[in-house]
Amino acid sequence: MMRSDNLKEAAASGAAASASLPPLIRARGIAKSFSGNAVLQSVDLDLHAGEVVGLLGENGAGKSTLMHILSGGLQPDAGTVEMDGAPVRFGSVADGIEAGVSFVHQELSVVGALSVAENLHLGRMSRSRTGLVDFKLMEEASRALLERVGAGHIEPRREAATLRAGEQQLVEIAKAAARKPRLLILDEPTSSLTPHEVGGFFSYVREARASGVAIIFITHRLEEAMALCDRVVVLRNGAIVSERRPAETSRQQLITDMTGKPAIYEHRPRTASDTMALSLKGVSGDRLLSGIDLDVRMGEIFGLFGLVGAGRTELLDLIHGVHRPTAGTISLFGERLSLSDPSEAVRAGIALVPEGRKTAGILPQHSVRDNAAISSLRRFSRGIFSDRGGDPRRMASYRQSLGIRMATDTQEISTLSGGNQQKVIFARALMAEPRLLLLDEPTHGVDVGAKADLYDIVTREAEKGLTVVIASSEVPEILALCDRVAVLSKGRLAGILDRVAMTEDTILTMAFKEH
Amino acid sequence: EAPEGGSVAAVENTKGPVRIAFLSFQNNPFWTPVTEGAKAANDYLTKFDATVDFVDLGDELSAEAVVAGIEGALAKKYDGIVVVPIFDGTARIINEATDEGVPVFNIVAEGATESKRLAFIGQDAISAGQQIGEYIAKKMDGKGKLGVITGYFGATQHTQRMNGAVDYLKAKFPDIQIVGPFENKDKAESAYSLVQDMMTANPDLSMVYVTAGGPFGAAKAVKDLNLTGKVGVVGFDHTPDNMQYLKTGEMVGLLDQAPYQQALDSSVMLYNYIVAGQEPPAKVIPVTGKLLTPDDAK
Amino acid sequence: MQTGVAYIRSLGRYREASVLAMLAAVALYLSFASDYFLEPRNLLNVGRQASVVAIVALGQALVIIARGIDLSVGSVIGLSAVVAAVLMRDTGSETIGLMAGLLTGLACGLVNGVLYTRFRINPFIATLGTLSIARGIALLMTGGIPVPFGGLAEFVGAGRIFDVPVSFLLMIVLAIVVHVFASRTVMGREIYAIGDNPKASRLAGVNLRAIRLIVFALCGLLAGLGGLILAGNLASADPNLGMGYELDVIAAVILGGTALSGGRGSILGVVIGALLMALLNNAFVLLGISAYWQVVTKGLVIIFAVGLDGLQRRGDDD
Amino acid sequence: MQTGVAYIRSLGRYREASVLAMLAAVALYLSFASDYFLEPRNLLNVGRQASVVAIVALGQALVIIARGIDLSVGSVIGLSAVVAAVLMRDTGSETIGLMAGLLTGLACGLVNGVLYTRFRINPFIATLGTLSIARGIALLMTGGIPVPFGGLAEFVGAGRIFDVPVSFLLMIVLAIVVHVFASRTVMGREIYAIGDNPKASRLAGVNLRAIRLIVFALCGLLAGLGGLILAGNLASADPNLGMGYELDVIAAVILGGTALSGGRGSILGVVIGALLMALLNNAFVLLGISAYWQVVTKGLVIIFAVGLDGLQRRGDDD
Ligand SMILES: Nc1ncnc2c1ncn2[C@@H]1O[C@H](COP(=O)(O)OP(=O)(O)OP(=O)(O)O)[C@@H](O)[C@H]1O
Ligand SMILES: Nc1ncnc2c1ncn2[C@@H]1O[C@H](COP(=O)(O)OP(=O)(O)OP(=O)(O)O)[C@@H](O)[C@H]1O
Ligand SMILES: [Mg+2]
Ligand SMILES: [Mg+2]
Repeated sequence: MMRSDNLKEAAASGAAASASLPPLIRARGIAKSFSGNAVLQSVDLDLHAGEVVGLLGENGAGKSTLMHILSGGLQPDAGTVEMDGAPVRFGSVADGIEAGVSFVHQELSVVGALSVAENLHLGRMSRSRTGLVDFKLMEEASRALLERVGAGHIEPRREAATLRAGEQQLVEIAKAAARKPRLLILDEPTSSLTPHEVGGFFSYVREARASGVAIIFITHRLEEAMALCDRVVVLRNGAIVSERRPAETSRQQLITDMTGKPAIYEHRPRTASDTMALSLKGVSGDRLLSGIDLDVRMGEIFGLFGLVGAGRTELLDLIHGVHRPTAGTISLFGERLSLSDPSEAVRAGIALVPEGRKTAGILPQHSVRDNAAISSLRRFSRGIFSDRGGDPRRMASYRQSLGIRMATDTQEISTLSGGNQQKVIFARALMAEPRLLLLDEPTHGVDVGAKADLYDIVTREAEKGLTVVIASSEVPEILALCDRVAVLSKGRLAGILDRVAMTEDTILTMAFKEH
Repeated sequence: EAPEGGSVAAVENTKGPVRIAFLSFQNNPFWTPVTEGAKAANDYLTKFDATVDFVDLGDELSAEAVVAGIEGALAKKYDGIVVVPIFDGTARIINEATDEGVPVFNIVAEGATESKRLAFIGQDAISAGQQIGEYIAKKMDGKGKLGVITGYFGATQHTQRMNGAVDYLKAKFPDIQIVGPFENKDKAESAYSLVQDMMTANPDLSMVYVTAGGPFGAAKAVKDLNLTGKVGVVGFDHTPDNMQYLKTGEMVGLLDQAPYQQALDSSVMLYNYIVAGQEPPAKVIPVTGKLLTPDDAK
Repeated sequence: MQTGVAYIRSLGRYREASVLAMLAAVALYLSFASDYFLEPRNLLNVGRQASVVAIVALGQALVIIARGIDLSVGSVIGLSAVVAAVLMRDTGSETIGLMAGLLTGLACGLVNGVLYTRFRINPFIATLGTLSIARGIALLMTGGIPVPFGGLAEFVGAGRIFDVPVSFLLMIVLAIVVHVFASRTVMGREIYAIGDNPKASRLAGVNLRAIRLIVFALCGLLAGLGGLILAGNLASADPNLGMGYELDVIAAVILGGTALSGGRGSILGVVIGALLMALLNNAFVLLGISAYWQVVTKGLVIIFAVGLDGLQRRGDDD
Repeated sequence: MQTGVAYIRSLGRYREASVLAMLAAVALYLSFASDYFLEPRNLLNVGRQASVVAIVALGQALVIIARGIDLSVGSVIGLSAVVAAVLMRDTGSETIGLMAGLLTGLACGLVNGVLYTRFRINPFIATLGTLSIARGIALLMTGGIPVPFGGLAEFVGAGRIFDVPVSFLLMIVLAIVVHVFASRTVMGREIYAIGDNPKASRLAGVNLRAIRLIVFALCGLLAGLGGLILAGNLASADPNLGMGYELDVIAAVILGGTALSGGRGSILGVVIGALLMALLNNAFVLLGISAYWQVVTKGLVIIFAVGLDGLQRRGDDD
């Protein structure tokens, strides 16, 4: 009784409580390196029950690595972890779970073959008296769990593979919540959530905090960190460089902490050329899209905005030749395109940074260098032979311009941090030197600093004449980059806004028009 | 009178139409004369209002295939069955058929377990092995090294043919040293490699005995090693590829099982039993194989 | 009418539907082409002929769903039968023999499982190794000579209850048990989970090693049982029994709609796959198709059975 | 010294290292245990004996790296040989015969590829189907009777140049060509990519269908060549030639460190895998290992060869 009162107090005023009670987690001197490459230098971190700590840092700063260590997935090279004042050592994830540490991973890891309810109970399914799985009980429990994280609309019986990324994300959060954790680690949980879903998720986090759970929240969206966290910790180069309270700091300050310099991207007005680069007339797809008319001029950065499932990905797929349009025509620089495969698109000068890094982006067993080269093998080949010798040089230049953080370009891409993987996929598309660059949620998981860099690069390329079509769910991204934006709603074109008409309000209103 | 190539004549049919199922495999030239014998029996017995339906059990020899085949024939209500049972483990279904009043005639090879079949006509694998063993001893002058290649370890017929020869030689000719056995899984290419390696390790090898499939591969190896006349191969069956090496001299002995006659005679005897209750002359009708030597090939 | 069509369409979502359709088509054709096909006796024969492949395939299906593969089942069939027969002969006790046979299967499965989970040997290679070793041991134990085998095993392998083959009944019972196991028990669901996403399952606290081990053990056990049935049917335990069975068994599993890449598959489908193959062999005997055409036909039917499904799913993956 | 150890350790990173170590160990043992082993003639024999498996395995490796599998290679060996021999006999032209044999292999590969890419049939099932169909056609063409086969094919299969078997030389050349193809050409790199993540590769501009088709076609072509060599060696084209080869070939590929799940694998490893298996058979004869122990030993060596690697990689995956 006494104890739980204390917890509530701690929740109310984290700092005051920290003096009187040992923190839930006290990490000291945590160091970790991979094959001689130091990722964490000497990290000290305290976490108290009932507080939400934001963990910020550039891609590859070591956030996920630190969390793996706290949860038992990785062993530190040096340093100690204490829980409730007593030293602990988690040999495995199972040990961590046992001790009350739940971890929602950055990379989605639902089991597609199982139902939502089964996913939520994986590893601890309930049995009925017959000894068989009690599906009914599980489904009921699942409904409550999903409701709690604001995902009550997901039917527990659905096969998890059929869920959208955002829904899968929510299922994983619900799964972590179901374990009644004492420490809940959320590694970029909001990256594929809609604003509405983010709202539901926030209220869950607040509720959990009130019940005395310690929460670590990793994100690249600074607004979210400022809104949700009691304390924001910034990790840079494997060490903690600052600890601030959101009320006492600013966005710019955090960015400076993370990157060492303020990251600024200013929209640079351009005069678009008169040449028509891409034009769609009455294009329909076999899923949702119908009758899309668009004209994009050379050198233009053209946005595609819409709510989840509005058909942005489908539209980019049609342009890229992943599927054939069921009606309408697509032309590139005046030439009518009739693509039956993305390979033809790449040959015609179209490159795509796809949505879903893990499923559609990376070649997990390949090196960074090979991953970057795959789209441009034919460009740089001599006869049938591939120019392997030139790969390191090309890689080096993109590594530099995109600021890709890694030990060497021969390491497997799956050992890179999520944001850096995304940059490699970006490098792949640019290396193909396309005329038309299609970007589908391209800055998913990319840190603010790098985002600004990527925007700079896209803008620079556009100034040189590259035409860019970018599908994004982030209005700020659209506002920062695009010369014009087309808003899709339920597979139809709701309207096109130019720079002058573009505001958060107009875009969102248009997107909701038919809803 | 008896049909050409056969030794038994059919009796008059007083019973009405008779249907006989002839169950056999088909995967290498050995089966060709068996098939032809069955066809000849059908042609011959048509005059007596009887048919012999050839039923292929496929190209993979196994007891399960035989059992499934007999089950199928029983379902199709044949009056009698000629079958190549080969394996131990076919006795039960043969007994079942006999108990249902469908007589079964075994040919070519049968398992060791006694069954209620009407009769068996074929070569006893152990004595065939011994017959070859005697020939080998003669060719080797009772001394030297003999390489042994068997089809499948554990295949009864192959093992019996092997042991028939090897046990005889061990008992009678202790100066003959046995190299092996090695398994070639009925493959000629494997026999080829085995002979190559045997010659490496035993340059003084003078004879190779192949108990089952692929003896011509061994012969080809002898030829390619330029050992024709120094090393001889003995094996089974007068198939065209074997015969060719008998002519050129790498193959020095081939034992035949008279498969055509087995197929024909068994069908007629079964017919006689069905229409007239005429029992075959014996429960086991041995076929003494004809041992062909290079002289016969010329 | 509308709903009927919709219902049939909805069936198409199940991968086993296309094989079931093929099974029905072959059966329909046979019922016209042969007067004997529809006789209960013949249908029951088909059931019996499918039973061993189906029983072993049940275990194999679990292994494949868990993203493994077991090539050793054929040899395990032979070894279990031989061990049972030899012990029965030497001890005179049927119980000891049969138990030993089943335990042998289990032991082989455990060895496979340990090689995979402890020594981290790719299951393809590990079971290829045990394929050879188990067969070698069976040969060594018997000197290559089949051992007579009778009693209860013969009843199970060849006996009938009210004209229904015991092995067919056993197959039905086991199929139901394994189906319930796979779809309704915690471990069953975890098998699907580890096949679909081993890493995520491990992170969720599923004991990967234990489940893999158990799955291989079960597969070995069922192969052992298959060996006893097969040898019982033949009343003889041949060390070469079951040789080459692995391909038939795996084919039945995959025909039944189980993905070789793990995580998906139905136990019902496995039985359908095994029945289709047995039906084909039955058709060959009933229709008297020549051996060479049998081989061709078999290939065509396998391709068609799955091709229907593939065409429907056009543009689905990748 | 330090660097030496480090170098050996760094070798351990390659999956084929463990099989190479096993190969070296067996060879070392043999060179003490048998006076004949190190004779050039014997070593060359081993090379020849490995050559057909290795050549066919080169194609199979490409297929497996691209995340496919080709079970039909054994039958394609038989069919190609038969087509070549029959046409050679009937037209009297060696060129026509040999070309036809190679084209048959290519055609079989293309059929497999089309079944996979166009009809979306799982390659395991598709090639299981063509396994049966190709064998059936070979049997139908010949009535089951081997056809004599000589001339150039016999030279390639059984001939020697300066004592070195032609088929061994051919294997070396082809291994180098395929190695260069796989590691240095655009298409080779794309094969690895599609095996690693087909969807990502497709979006990145790799023509999935075309590459899969070509990979199966190449595998068919190499199997066809293997058939000509094998039949040439025996101077006879048997419709049953190559039966069961698929397992040997796939084993060689996987022993050589190629992952069955695609995306990874070395051509060099394939040759090592094939050599290890040929060496084992050679060892049995040279050492005169008793019959049934041969079978057991083979299994043990296979497991050890890969087990070394697995132990070292402990805790690596999942
Ligand atoms: N298994 C591994 N082998 C080698 N390097 C690794 C491994 N895992 C992580 N790294 C490296 O450690 C560094 C930190 O990675 P981590 O995933 O912790 O970054 P992060 O802060 O989570 O970044 P992001 O915001 O992009 O997710 C990266 O440079 C990454 O390449
Ligand atoms: N594989 C698929 N099969 C059938 N329908 C699909 C498939 N993938 C997507 N859809 C549907 O197509 C529609 C358009 O989806 P699309 O992915 O293009 O939307 P989006 O605007 O990119 O949204 P988001 O990427 O945020 O989910 C949606 O209704 C979606 O449910
Ligand atoms: Mg991270
Ligand atoms: Mg999208």
